[in-house]
Amino acid sequence: MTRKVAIYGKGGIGKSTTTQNTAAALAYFHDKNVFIHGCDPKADSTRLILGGKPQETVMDTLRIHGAEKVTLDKVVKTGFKNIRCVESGGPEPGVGCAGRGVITAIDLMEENEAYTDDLDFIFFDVLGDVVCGGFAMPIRDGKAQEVYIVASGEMMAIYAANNIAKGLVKYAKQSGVRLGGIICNSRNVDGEREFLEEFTSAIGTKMIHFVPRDNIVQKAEFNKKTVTEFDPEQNQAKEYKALGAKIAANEDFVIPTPLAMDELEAMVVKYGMLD
Amino acid sequence: MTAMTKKAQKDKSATYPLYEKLIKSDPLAELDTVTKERVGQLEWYIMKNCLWQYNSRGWDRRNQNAGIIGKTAQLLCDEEVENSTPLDKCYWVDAVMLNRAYRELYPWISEISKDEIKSLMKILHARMDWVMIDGSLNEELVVQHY
Amino acid sequence: MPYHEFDCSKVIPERKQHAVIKGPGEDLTHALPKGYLNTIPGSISERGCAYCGAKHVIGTPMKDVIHLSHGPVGCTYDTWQTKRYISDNENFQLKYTFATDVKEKHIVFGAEKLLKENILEAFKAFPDIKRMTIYQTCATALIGDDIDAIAAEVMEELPGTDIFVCNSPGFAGPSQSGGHHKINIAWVNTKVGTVEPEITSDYVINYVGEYNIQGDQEVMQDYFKRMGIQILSTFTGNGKYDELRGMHRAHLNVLECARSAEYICDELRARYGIPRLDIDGFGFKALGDSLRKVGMFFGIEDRAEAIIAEETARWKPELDWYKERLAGKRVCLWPGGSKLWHWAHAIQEEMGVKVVSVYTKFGHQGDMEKGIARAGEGTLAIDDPNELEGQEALRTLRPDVIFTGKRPGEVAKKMRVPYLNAHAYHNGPYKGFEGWVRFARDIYNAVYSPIYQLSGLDISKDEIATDKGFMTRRMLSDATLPEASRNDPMTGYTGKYDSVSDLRTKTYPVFERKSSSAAAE
Amino acid sequence: MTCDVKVKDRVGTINPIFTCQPAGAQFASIGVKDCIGLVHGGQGCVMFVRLLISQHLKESFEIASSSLHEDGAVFGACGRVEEGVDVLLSRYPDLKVIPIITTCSTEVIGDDVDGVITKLEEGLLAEKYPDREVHLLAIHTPSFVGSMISGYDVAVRDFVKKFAQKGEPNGKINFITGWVNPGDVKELKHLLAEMQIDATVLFEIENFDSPMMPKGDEVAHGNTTIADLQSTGSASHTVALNRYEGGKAAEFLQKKFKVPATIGPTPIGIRNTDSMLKKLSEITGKPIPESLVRERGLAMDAITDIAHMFLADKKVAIYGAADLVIGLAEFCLDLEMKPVLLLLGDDNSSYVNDPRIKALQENVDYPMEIITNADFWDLEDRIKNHGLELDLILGHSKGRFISIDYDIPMVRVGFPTYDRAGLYRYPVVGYGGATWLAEQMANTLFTDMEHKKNKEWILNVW
Repeated sequence: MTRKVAIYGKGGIGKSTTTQNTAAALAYFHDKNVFIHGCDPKADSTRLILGGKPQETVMDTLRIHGAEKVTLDKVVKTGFKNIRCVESGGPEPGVGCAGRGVITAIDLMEENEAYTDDLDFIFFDVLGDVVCGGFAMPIRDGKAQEVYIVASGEMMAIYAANNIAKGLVKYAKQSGVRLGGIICNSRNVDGEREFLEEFTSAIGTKMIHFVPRDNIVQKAEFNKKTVTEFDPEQNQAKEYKALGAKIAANEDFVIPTPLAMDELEAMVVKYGMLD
Repeated sequence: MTAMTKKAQKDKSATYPLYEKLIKSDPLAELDTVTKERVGQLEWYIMKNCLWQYNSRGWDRRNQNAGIIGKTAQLLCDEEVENSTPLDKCYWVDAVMLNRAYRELYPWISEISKDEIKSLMKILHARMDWVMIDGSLNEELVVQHY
Repeated sequence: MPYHEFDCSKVIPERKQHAVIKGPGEDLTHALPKGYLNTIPGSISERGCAYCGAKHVIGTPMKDVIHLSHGPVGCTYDTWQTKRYISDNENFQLKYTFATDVKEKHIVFGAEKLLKENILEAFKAFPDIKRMTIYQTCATALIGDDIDAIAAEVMEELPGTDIFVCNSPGFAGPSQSGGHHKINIAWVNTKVGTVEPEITSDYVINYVGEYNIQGDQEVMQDYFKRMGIQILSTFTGNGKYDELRGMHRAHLNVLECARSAEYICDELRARYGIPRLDIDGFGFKALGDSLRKVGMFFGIEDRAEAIIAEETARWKPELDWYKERLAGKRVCLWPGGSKLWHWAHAIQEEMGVKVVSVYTKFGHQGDMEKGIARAGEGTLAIDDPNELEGQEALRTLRPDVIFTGKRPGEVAKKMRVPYLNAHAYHNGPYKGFEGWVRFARDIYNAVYSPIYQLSGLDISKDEIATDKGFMTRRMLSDATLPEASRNDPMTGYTGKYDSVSDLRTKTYPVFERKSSSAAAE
Repeated sequence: MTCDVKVKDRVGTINPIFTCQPAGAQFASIGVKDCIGLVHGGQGCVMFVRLLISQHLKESFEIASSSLHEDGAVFGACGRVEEGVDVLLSRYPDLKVIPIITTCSTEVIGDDVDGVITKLEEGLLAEKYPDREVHLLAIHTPSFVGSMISGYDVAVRDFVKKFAQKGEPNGKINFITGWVNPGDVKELKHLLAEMQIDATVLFEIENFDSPMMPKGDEVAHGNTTIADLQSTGSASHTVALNRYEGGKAAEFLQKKFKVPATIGPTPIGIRNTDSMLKKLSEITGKPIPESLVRERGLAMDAITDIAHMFLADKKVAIYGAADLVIGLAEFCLDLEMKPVLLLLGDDNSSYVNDPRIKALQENVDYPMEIITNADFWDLEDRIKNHGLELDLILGHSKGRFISIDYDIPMVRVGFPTYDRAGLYRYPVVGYGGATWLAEQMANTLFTDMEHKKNKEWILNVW
């Protein structure tokens, strides 16, 4: 049975990196069959898996050839460890409607039956915050059932995580989507682990894994690879292996209880991160 | 051709004044039946046949009522009426129509004194302000833009 | 407050405040329904959207213009060829409509490039047309295309062209009225004052709020021309784009349909000091008074009187013929906006019918004020009646005829109530002296149609008169009239089927001009 | 090859031939009994479509709007769907089916209609209407995709998808008519009856030609019931007459319930009606009865009077729905006429691969143009600026001014035909339809000959 996972998080927090490294680890260490659907108009959710191979996005194909020309062989590329990748794509900033692009791309993938039953994991890597209906698409009916939020000890990352939790609550009832936990992508700020542990338990979930900061990630990225592919013996690869294992084994999925602004601010103050 | 390229007068729609509530209750309420009767007739004609009292904002209705009913009163009393500006002229035009109709429909007007006419018209003015503005249920009268 | 609660609307209590029955001795401070509020979802209202209000109702009657809607094709198609605003230039505005045909890819990536190509294509297809209006729709409003920027760009590239942009997406407001409002303000903000018109008379007016339904504008224009008055522009029926850019030079705004049209008049009053005079083209008295007022304003009342005398002599007898035969007939009035008050009193006074209800589809409280004031006691007034309320009212009021739109007309038909098209007319125009008789004729023909008599007969149980091969309207309408009336040689309306086209080739008297300085005041 | 298939070479639309998807879904929805569609979008999307359909049928019917206003467009308008469903249920006691039909605005803001339906089923319906049979379904018809034709196709499929169940084989066939008139449904049901075939007809809109009764209590409505829709899953076969108006539903039933599907032919003209009957006979094993042989004979007799004498070589332009246009063109060829221009009014890219179009390309021996994604300017521009000469136009009322301004006779056919009386009552399908069409075309040409004094004396003897 396929697990459909949506990864949310503040822009620039390292969603795509985390998603791809986790996916690679799941495929390499745990022998899982994985599919990544990038839902960010920037279309940078799959380059590490594809070794930088350019990928024609779903929306570009639709724009140039028309919807009925969008076929799997055109838009789905296979990379490291047979991880299948698709990018929704979308407009330049400031024009059109990126949210609509996400909706359309996922509809088209479903029409084309891209999400086959033999998959163990489908990851939806979704742009930053839930800004409009379109970006909630991956957590709607029949789409992702579990969500992981990538965060760090930085104030804005926590605000974003809290907002995403709010968006999730809205859909939890109708679509059955649940929060699987928060992934801490460490920024090496003081009290980060404690802060996240308090925050996660406050919103009724857990920090599923603390991914320490390690320059090897950037180095691998420079080589257009995930850490696992670049050098599986690296500690960081083990971290992602562990994260993958935890996600695979994860069983407590919750409807989060996002914090009110004042509660959140109190917590921020407590950890002295008001600068 | 220069006219073609001339830009439109781009000032945004003006903001218009709110208005004071002047009339606190129906001015007809306490009056004797004859006066009621007569003001009622004058009002009836306006409400059935005129449009000037319906301008869409309260402050505007206030001006219309004052302008037209005021000038009508002057005409009914055979006084000189100021109509030099285009706006005055519009009030005057409606006043003339009203004056004619009143004299034709309500013979009693020619039988009462000028002072009586003046006070009747004052009550009519208050009544129109009440019905159209101060006692009105129209919630758009206070909107300040168009 | 004499609210009227419909059985069918008990479950949506907020509707209760939208219907009133004016009781004895009550005035507007007692009886006025709420109006122009958000529609209740699923109530099956008759309201349209702000896009159609701007593009379809107000914008499109402009006759020398390419009307382009920026959005999917449906908005354009659906509103195309559903109105009867004609023009004296072969009805270009009725025949041609333009859609940018926005598709999925444009929604996602933006449709500005598409819009520009469209504008160029349209001007290319119609090289003689140099003017264009562009209307935003829901879809392009949501993706935030900058239509004004594209329009400006094209005007740079194609000298001699001029483009007006109206940003009034379908969701902008509770009803089409939102769009009426937006386009009025947009026009005065962006176009008025950009052309200096030629003044050819001492007496210059803008004729505002007249949309030339079946020729209304041309009928009124005939009277003004006969008075030697120059109509600088008509907003917007049979109107020219550039004439409307010169509105700021008129001496007087003559205002017919007061609602959104009122806004542009009041802005013209505030910005250019042009006063507004509200007139009324429906009904002999109202029309006569209107012409007198305009004449009086310019000091040429005698010219008005001459027309009134001539027209009244020609048409009044025919109107009275109908009045005698329509006496007491019960009428439901369900127009869109202005006809509500233009008709409410006049048809009772001059046609003898009884108005039993006044509805407004998209009007504001200010519109309903006039309708209620002008209608009699006990009249049911409904703001935005929905499907079930309309039917319930028909069942309880049992009118002889209803004036409404085409589709509600079909509902009435099944309930055996004849309908007249209140928006587009049956056989109009209805404005002007002759038009008013045409209106009475249409009511008479509807009410006394032998077919409606027959449709009530249940042949399975009712008495069937086997001695009759036919009935005429006259046999039905005169049955209870006195001998003299029954033998009246007159047979009602004697005008032509087309009462408008001849006006277009008519010649008018030339009046001596005073010095132009005197004219302005 | 003398027959080209082209796509309109302009990006924009000058006088559209089609409207958008929600209109198609709305037309489908009125065919279902105890059903009121709730269109999720601006009010115009309903008001004008109701007007359009009622102009065509000269009838009224209910379709509701969620009345999207400014706030909803920004903050999401699912709440208005919830309220709308409640208001409808509370005021229409017989209402059972509410399709929620999306539009461009609500698809752009991304309202989660499917999610709202789940929410309503677990909330409102369970709590407020526990003892009432209510079915909600989402029909996604963004206006910026396809056209009213694809909208109809999608809606038919979604109705079937919502209700179809696998039960005991009921021995019936599903008979999907496509976007037709009450008169067509009547004719088709007559043919089925003559063949003694028990069929579920989608949709039963015959009743939209409804009487005005002395009591004044008649209401026109569709007659396809929930049971009919449920039974489609247990049918022995599905026949979808129109490839682009019902084909999706047939394919769905084949895929999901293994109900074999036959798509086409659009039974316009003698030949297409023959092959429809043949296929029905093969599917059901029922013979084609003598009565239909005679009925066909009547048509042959009538058409023989006019075809080679009057209709032969007349140049025709046809526009509208692909299935209709192709069917009419095929019939015109049998009548010795020359369809020279076919305008298919949407951007469906699969038209070019339609075997019927391929057949035209391979066999016509005179210049023929087929334009897809066409608008009326494709027709008018050819007449006005490129010397296209026509004897006749076949199409719906929105093209009326081309016929009027260029003085080309026109037979109204398709949807909508509001500028002629009662056309919804007459079939264009079957033998009856073939006769009616041929005679309409002939009489229209006769009137034109007389109006133009063009050999009008020829009819002195006939």
